Amino acid sequence: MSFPLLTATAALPALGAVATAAVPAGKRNAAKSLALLVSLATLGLAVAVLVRFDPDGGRYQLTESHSWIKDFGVRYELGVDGIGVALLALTALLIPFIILAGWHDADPLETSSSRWRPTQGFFALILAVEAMVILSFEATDVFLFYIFFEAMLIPMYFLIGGFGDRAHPHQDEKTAAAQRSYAAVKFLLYNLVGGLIMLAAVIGLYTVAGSFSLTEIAEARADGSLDMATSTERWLFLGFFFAFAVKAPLWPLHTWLPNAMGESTAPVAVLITAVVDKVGTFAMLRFCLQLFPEASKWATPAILVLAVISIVYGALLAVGQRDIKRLVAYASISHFGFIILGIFAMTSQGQSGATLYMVNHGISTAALMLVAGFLISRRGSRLIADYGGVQKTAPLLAGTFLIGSLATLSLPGLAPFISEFLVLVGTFSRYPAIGIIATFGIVLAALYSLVLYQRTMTGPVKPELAKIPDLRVRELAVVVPLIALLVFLGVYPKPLTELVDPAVKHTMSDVQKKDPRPDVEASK
Amino acid sequence: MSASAVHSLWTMAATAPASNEIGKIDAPKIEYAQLSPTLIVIGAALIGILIEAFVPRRSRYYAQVGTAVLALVAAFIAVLALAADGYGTTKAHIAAMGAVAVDGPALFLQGTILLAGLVAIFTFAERRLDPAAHGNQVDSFAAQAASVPGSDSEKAALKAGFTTTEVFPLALFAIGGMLVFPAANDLLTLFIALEVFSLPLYLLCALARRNRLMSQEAAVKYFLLGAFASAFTLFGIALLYGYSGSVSYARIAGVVDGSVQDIDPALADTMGNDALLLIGAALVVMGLLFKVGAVPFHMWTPDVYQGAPTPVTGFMAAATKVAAFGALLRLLYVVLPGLRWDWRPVMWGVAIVTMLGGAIVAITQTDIKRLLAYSSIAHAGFILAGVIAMNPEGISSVLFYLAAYSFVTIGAFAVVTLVRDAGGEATHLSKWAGLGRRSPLVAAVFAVFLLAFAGIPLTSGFAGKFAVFKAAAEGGAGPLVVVGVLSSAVAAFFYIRVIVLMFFSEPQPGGPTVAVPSALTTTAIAVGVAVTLVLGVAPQYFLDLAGQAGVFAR
Amino acid sequence: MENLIALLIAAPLLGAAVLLCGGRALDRTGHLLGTLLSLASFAFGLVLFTDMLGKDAEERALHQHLFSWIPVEGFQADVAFQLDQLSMTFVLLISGVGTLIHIYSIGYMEHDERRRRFFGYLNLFLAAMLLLVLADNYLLLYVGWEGVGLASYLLIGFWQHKPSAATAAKKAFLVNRVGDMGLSIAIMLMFTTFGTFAFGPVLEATGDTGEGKLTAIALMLLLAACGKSAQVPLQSWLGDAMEGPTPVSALIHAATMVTAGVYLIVRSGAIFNAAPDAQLVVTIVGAVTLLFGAIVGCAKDDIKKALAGSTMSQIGYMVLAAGLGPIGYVFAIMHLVTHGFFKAGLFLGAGSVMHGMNDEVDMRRYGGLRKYMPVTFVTFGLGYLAIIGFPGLSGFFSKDKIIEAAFAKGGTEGWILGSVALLGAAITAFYMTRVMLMTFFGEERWRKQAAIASGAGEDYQEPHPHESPKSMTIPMIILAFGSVFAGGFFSIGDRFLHWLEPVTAHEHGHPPISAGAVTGATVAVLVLGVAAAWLMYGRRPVPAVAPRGSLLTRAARRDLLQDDFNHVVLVRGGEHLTRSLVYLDHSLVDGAVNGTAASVGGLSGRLRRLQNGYVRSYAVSMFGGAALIVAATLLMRAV
Amino acid sequence: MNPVNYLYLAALLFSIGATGVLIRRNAIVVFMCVELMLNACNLAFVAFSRLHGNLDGQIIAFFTMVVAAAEVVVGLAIIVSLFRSRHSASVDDASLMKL
Repeated sequence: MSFPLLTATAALPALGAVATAAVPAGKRNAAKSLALLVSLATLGLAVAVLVRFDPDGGRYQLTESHSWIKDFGVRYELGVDGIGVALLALTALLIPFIILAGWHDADPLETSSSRWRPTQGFFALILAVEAMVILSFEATDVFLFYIFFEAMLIPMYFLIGGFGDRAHPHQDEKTAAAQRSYAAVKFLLYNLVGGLIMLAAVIGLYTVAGSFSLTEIAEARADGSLDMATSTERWLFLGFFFAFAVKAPLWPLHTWLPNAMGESTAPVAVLITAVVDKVGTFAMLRFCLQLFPEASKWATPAILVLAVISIVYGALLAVGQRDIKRLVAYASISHFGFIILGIFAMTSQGQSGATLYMVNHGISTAALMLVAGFLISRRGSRLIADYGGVQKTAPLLAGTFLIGSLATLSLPGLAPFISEFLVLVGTFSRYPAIGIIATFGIVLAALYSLVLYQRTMTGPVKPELAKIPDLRVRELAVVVPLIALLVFLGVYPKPLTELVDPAVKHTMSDVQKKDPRPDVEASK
Repeated sequence: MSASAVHSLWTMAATAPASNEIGKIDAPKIEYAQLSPTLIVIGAALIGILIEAFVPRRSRYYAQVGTAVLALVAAFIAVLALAADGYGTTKAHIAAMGAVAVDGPALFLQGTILLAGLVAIFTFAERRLDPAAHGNQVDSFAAQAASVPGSDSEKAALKAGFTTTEVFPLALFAIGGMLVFPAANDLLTLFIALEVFSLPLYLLCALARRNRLMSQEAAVKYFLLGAFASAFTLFGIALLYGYSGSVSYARIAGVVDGSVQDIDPALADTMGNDALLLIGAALVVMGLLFKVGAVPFHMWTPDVYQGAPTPVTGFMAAATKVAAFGALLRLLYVVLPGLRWDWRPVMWGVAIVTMLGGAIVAITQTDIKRLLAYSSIAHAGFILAGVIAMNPEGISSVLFYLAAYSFVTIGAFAVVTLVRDAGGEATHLSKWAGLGRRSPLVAAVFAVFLLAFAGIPLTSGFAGKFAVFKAAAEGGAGPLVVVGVLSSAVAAFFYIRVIVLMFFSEPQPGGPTVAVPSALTTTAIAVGVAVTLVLGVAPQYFLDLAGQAGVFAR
Repeated sequence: MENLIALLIAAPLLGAAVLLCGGRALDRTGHLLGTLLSLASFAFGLVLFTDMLGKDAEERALHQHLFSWIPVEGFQADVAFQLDQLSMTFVLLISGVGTLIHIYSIGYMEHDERRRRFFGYLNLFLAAMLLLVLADNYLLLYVGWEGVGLASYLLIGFWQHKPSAATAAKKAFLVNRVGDMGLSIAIMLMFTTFGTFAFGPVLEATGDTGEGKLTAIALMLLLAACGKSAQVPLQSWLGDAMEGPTPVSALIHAATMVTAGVYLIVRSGAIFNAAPDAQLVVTIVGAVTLLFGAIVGCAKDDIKKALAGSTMSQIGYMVLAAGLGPIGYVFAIMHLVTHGFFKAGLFLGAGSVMHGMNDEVDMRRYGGLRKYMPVTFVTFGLGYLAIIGFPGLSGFFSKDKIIEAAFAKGGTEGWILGSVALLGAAITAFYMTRVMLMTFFGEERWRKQAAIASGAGEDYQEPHPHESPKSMTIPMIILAFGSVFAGGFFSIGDRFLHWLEPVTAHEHGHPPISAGAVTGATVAVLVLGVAAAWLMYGRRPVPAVAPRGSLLTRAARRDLLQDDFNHVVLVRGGEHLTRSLVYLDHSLVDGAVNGTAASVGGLSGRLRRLQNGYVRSYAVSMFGGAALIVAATLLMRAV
Repeated sequence: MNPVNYLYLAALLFSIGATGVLIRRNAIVVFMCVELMLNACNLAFVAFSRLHGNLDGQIIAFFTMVVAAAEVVVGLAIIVSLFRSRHSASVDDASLMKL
């Protein structure tokens, strides 16, 4: 048997989490370095997965299969397709940056001694989340997926509730703590409710299909040996979709995200939106479409409408925010609308675009949010109104922030443009009206991004900001690679599209949809 | 009078033998080896009483603990031996002339009860937590139960260093009753076992060292309500007896599904009266639902859980539930399967209100013990969903759930005993604020238990919940599963609330301290954590076990 | 030879990358590097141009495929370039004028500590603009399109510490985004209609589809053009864009970027030709804008804003010409090129004036500057003559052709369009003369201003007008040459027409009145305009403070109230919308969830009260439960 | 006499006992009501025993009596200790724990 590479990608951070947690309390820096090393090693393994994966090979590769809980029909089945590989790589890529960016986020506070922030815990939790997210990208067993889909909530919950900061210097610690724990509980309950409803659907699926294996069920569905009643399929689909729509999040199930992202530290916010939430959209693509193709098609109109509402609504709310992090959160809601739109447009372009979007959004939000975090850490405030003229005192910070903003508004030349355009084209070719409404999103994206930049970075320098330092070396080490990647994938996305394209073809054949043909060809 | 009527152990002697050989009495045939677990425990309990009588006060504690532990271990080994011998599967049969079943579910549950009992005995024996009184190490139990709280006699007892070492034989009696309860194969055995394990529990509830008024109140409430419920059960038994002319499970089942051949006119007459059967069955089931704490028979639970000494609460919550569900399973699957179309809808209703009621009321609780009580009510609802499944998976999933649940429960209550302030255990939730900061390990352990209660994946709670829900769904109870997950969501809220409190709230000045326990409680907690994680991550072996054990001997 | 095409873009792109990432080390030499790379690009352009001249007209187009950009099932986008005569024209204009303005900026930005970054942005702009005109498909064009938008954003807001500059930059980007939306919808329509968006296949396949689709595509392209080229209704950003440094105004907001819309329309000629309704809309937009810009230009006292109005108006001419179809394409581009020269010259001149006047932009505080800055005066003057269409100078040739072509449209439309174009010419003459007179002639109001200001306690430093350094005047002189001779050079022997015809096609229009009459009329209105301006601003002194003016004047000062409309409807409306949505999100969407949670909590509180502590009530509950169970069991049997 | 009448009597006694549990405050009386219910069961057992002509029911009645006796022992111990602490045997006074 060959080396279980996929297991290793998850086992390494999991072990790393345990090891990091076990570092003695006095040796904070050792814990940090250990966590960073582990995350880098995981990235190395992810690269190995990338290398070993053959885009033109079988659908699921590097598969591993072991019996696990026979009584539940659960197997430990791993395997990745192009989409899984892409997201696996994204996760492994972002975690080192998240760790590096959060280097001091869990240091003991000198000013208010009553706050307790266990450093080891912070980094161990991040690694634990990484392990679980990676496993949920790799699982080809529905139950296995569900387990990690749910279990990752717990470390996330502690990360959100345990490590945030005050919203602004005038907020007292008690209010801040109350808001933090409100956000953490809201995050957990929203996702738990979604997950539990999915649990009912998972059980229902088993009673209908007698198996949890994605490949088995999908095959049985394809060759007709597994026949689901229409209403059963729809109910099960809704159960699954609800959980993913909460996680993604889709309007109107989105309200946990601004709280969670607002109250947590910037690296954790990135972890939420760039990594954890991707599991939701990924799962829509992998599970909803593959397991319930007919129901997916049945639900498509409603989902598209919700997605478009998300796009416009998220963007409009982003414009109205006064808190930098909440603004980014609402922007993310808008972006998730695009991803879901692309998935359910049921065209090759849409789905490729959606997958690319997941990756690109991860990188671009990470860039923007982490820089925002660096900014916030300098002033101790998340309120936009507390800033102004930063470009004068910290030009590098302002410049990288601008690039992050530009990526958020999908400027051509940066990676997000490609995915956004593919989603739009893919949607437009089947649903022109929805495509056009979604296009308004690009104007609104420019509005909130540039307004944010203008209010924080330009204009006269606020006195409190007159002496803030520019980006430090550690911070540059976080931001510069991300930006380089944004540019590279914007100019040369071919490696990614080649990875994703075959997987998308499979999905398209699962749902038995063909791309609409151009008018010119159609008329001939 | 029917010559070939199936007679039970109890009535054999009184029935004239068919051969009319007056004066010759057949000695009852008892398979002592197969009943050895129960006999060992009961025997040890009797020895415990002798110890109280004859062993000097100084050494009683050690003698009692030693006896109890030895007995439980021996009984457990006996269970293992029986299981290894195939009594759980191929050799499963009805022993003791039809009174007791020796089969998979019985052995599985007996094993679980014995282990849970053993762990509970550890917490009973803990003497490190309370500060020493007059130089004597003390446990959770009143120095002298007969002394009036606050009176001079109480002070004198304290000063003299009295301890109520009777708790160990009492617990052993209770365990002995519990061992019989799920194995009982006729209604009279069922009733006797019920009383044998209930009566010691009533007493144990009254024995708390701190908050004695509450403890006594709990005992009174538990006793009165328990006796009330017993009366109903007994009346139900009477009606079933009236219906079928027998208290034997097999006989009643045969009469219910019409497979009995020898029908005399009286039996034909009562068999025609369905009301006897239905009311009788409903009342017997009600008695068992009272023991498991299902809504609307749950109201004793919070008060008793709160008032009883915490180790007793843990023991009760775990072992009683295991025993009672075992009995319920056997009753419904062996005696009343022919009636399933009658009782299933009713049980649906009970399961739904139990799940929702327990979860919803728990939200606003402010005392950790009451909170866990309501939590146990909600869990009773989840288990009921598995009971209702009426398929082999239903049995095995319930067995698994019970095993998983009992260890989490004992562990959780053991943690509760650790958090103390001047007045004893600090059970008010507000005092738990910031516990995660003060003693991260204890808080983390408790969080693990809470997550298991909440059914988060990778804990035993999830595996158990998944098993029962899956069985229920396969048994056609899909809507029950949906209600189940919804109430899980509600339940998650209050478990999370405690976690928030422990980890994200500021510790209050003058808050409780966390006592450092001896190896006994530590073992209890460690076993709880280990079982929680093992059954969460690699439950297959235990599911296999439960699956193999999931067949009733008839 | 085609491999050189990528180098055209690569040179300035490299410059941008090096200058922006290079850090402080390049502060002292960065501007030279930027200029050199711009010059290199121009040189590559010249090489390609001479090579092109050596070929037959039909074989001049070059093509370079660099790499496959977005290969997705059913969707192919390549990074590939196409260099034909139309692109070549733009390449030379962009890199040529661009290089001049780089040189100019060396002097103009000398004292700015962020000069390196300025040159980085300029290089970035050149790269993007070249990409725009060299792309061989609409998607890549879109990249350049947004790229120039970005450069424009960065440069308008270059002085970010000024809130007005930052606001103007944001506004420019946003308004452009609306246009970009049009472009992306157009591309999506092309994709669904033709299955591709490369120029070649799309433009060849226009015959295969219905007019409706083509009209839709064309209108969306027009929307894009309106955004980028500041045409009504998306013109509002251009005036504010003057917040940027003056070389930026010259290069981006006069000579090159703002003409991208015209390029887009001419490039997509085949689509517009097949969609006459859309063409009509194009001409209307052009005509309206040329009047709009001209009127606004008359009222502005800020020299740059007056010139901005003029730019709008002149691009209106080009759009009008482009909307006329094959009879107008060539002239649109020709006017574009000549306009590039004289407008860039005018802006540089304005910059030179400001440079000598402490960055004062209010023309009412100028006056009589001709003797202090003679070179500026002469070059500005030549530009002025060119733009008003003084016979023999560049503007005369190009504008005259457009007016002619407008008449040649035929029918009522032709008459209306032609008359509007003539009227525009008159107004152009008026406002440009006004600028000229207020700046270089008349009394030296800046001297008086010092007295007024000191009286009012204002902090006003009396300027010491002086001529600008060589690095600034030389580009102005070169551009002045262009302003004077380009038109004639292009027109004599229809050189420009023959050059572009293979790409854009050309039809000779036949105006209802003779060409000579049109020319005569043009000259006549020119004289009228100049005379009117002289009567108002030359003969009598210009008040140092603007008089209240007529209703029209006041409206024109405020961009014909278009900004007020935007403010009230879009900005305020948008604010209300977002504010109410924020409220709704909190109270309704979130409230529903919190409400559910609260109601469960309330239920819990009420159910909790059942647990009243009395044994007897617990017994009642049990008794009731038992009764219920019995009843239900019996009922089940009964049912 | 028709043995069924004894059953009616048993049911009546059971109901009286149950009602007593529900309405009486004194713990001792409540407990006596429970005893009444147990005895009602006994009556039913004996009646059924007679009806079916087997002795099982009568034997069970003996067991029930023993159980009742055991209950009395335990119950009285608890109730007496409560009474001594509170000087009241009212079950309504024992309501420290609620909600």
